[in-house]
Amino acid sequence: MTVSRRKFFINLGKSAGYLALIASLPQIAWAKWNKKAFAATNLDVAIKEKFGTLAIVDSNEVKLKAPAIAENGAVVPIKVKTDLANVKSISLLVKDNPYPLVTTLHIGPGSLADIQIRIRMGKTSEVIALVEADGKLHRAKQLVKVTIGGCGG
Amino acid sequence: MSIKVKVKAKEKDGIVKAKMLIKHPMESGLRKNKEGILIPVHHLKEVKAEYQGVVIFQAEIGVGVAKDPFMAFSFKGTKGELFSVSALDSKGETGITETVIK
Amino acid sequence: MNKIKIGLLVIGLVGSVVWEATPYELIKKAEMIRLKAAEVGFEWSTTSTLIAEAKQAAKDGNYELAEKLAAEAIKQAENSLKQAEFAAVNWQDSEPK
Amino acid sequence: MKNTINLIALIISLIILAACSDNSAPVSSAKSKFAEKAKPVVAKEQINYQQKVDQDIRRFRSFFSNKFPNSDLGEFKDGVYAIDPATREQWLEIEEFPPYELAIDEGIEFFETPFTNGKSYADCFENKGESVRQNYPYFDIKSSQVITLELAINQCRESNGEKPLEYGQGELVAISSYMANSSRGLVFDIKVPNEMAYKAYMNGKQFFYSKRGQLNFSCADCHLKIAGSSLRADRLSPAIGHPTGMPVYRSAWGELGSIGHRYRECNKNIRAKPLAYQSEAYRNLEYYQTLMSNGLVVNGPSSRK
Repeated sequence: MTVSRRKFFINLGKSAGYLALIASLPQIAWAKWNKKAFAATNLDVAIKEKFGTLAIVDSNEVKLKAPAIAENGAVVPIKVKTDLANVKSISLLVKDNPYPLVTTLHIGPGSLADIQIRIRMGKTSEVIALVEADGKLHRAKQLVKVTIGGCGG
Repeated sequence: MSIKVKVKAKEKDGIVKAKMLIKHPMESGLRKNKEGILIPVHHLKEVKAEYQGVVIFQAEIGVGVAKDPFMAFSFKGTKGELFSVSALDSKGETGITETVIK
Repeated sequence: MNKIKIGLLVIGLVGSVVWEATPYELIKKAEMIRLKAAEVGFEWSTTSTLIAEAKQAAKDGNYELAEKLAAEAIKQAENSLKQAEFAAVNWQDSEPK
Repeated sequence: MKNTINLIALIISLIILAACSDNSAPVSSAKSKFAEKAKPVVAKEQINYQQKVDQDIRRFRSFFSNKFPNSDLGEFKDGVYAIDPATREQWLEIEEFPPYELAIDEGIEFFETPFTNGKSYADCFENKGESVRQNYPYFDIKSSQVITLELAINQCRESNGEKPLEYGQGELVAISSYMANSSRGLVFDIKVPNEMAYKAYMNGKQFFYSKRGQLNFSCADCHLKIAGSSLRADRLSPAIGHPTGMPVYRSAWGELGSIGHRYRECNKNIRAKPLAYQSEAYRNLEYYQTLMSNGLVVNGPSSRK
């Protein structure tokens, strides 16, 4: 890739971004970031704060892909995918993190329940994916080992 | 200073795979600096993607997301059309990028 | 009586001088060897910390600890120098043949 | 002390000079001639230093090919991920949209911002600084020293009346990351043009094989001898291909760093006092290591754990 091509795209991105900023600023409505759920230090409390009394069911249809051993707890790549219908959101929780709720990804119209995100893990823990669909939380779990080191790479 | 958002969006068989990389320190508030003083919490709170005037993806983000957050999702879309991603952090700073679907 | 007093004073003075001089001399020696190792690029990261700790202990009047730390620093600095000398002669031993 | 060590090193270099040649007959004849009439013979017989180094490169490569028979030689540019399928998958996922892309963008902006005198980085480099990473570090005959890319960037600044940037991390590394990225896929072909260059090479080689620090480890101990095995929670990366992915975004750092930054960290790990950025020893080590990676392609910047 040449400089000029790259520069072109950057400039395009900049000007387009600027226009979009002007066009869309007034209508940006940020969802209410759920402070209580994110501040919870216990897994069950976090889920309760976020989803109230929604029933949780373990589901084989939720495909959670996480490394068995994380190379570095600072960056753990996670994938969640499901063919369940009417998915409203996908949440990720790390049971033994200081704050278990990592993220809730709202799946809007036209989007597929197929996401990727890089998360942080303080130590070895269960990673839990909760897919909200049809008034239920469909759950998948996986243990991810986190080791600490500094001599590799 | 606005938050830097970088987006790649590629269409295949009517499905657009959107990948987002956002420059952010994602300070958890639990980390200490060299002097042993806690670095104040400063993290991304929300990321929102819009296509044809509709919010098609919205992420609520806590301190458990890695530094320089990366996210990807897929949606039904068309090559050549515009797609925007905006970000908001805990200090109220924002950033937005508009990308052409390839 | 006076003679005894003076004698005790002298002993006390000499004693305190000896006590004071020892850690500082050791620290000086450690510093010297450390610099030699640094010159050939083989200084250990732990030596200067030990020296700084020895200095602090001496400053606090904890001469015993200061001496111990300085002696450890000397040992380390000497070992790092030996390591440099060894490497200069034997470095290619681990090259694949 | 220093002189003694230098002298010893020189003697060893001479011994190796003699021992490195595969062709035993000319060596012994050269030796006997050397004994009879030292100076004129050495002057007449133009020593081909590049050939000597090329022999080292072949030996170095075959060591790793034998140690890791399942990895293609060309894959060693991927560091530890060339030999570790389990972590390679995670790495490839991160490389899909790596965090250092943000730094490359910054690097382009820094690179293209003109100096106060109106000139810019492009004016200092061949081909305007594009696709040149594979030529660094090189041995500069005029100043008789190894010039790394980072050093060249700062020399460029200083010759244009600008203050040098800090080595290790930050703006300078963003610039060199951009420059590396523009050279991706191009093959490293570092040269050893003369005797002084060979001395620098030997000095770097000696550093690589010398045990240091309180833990008494050499670069070779971890990244050659026991490369691939686990030390605590890490698999040790093979030394071949170390420089190709530089600068490196380490998850542990959360940002990009130069090879010098990594050297300093490695030295700290073995409890050796790290040397100064761009010290002669580190530059020579980079020269040696890059020569050992000749034939591999540039794939920097890269991400590592």
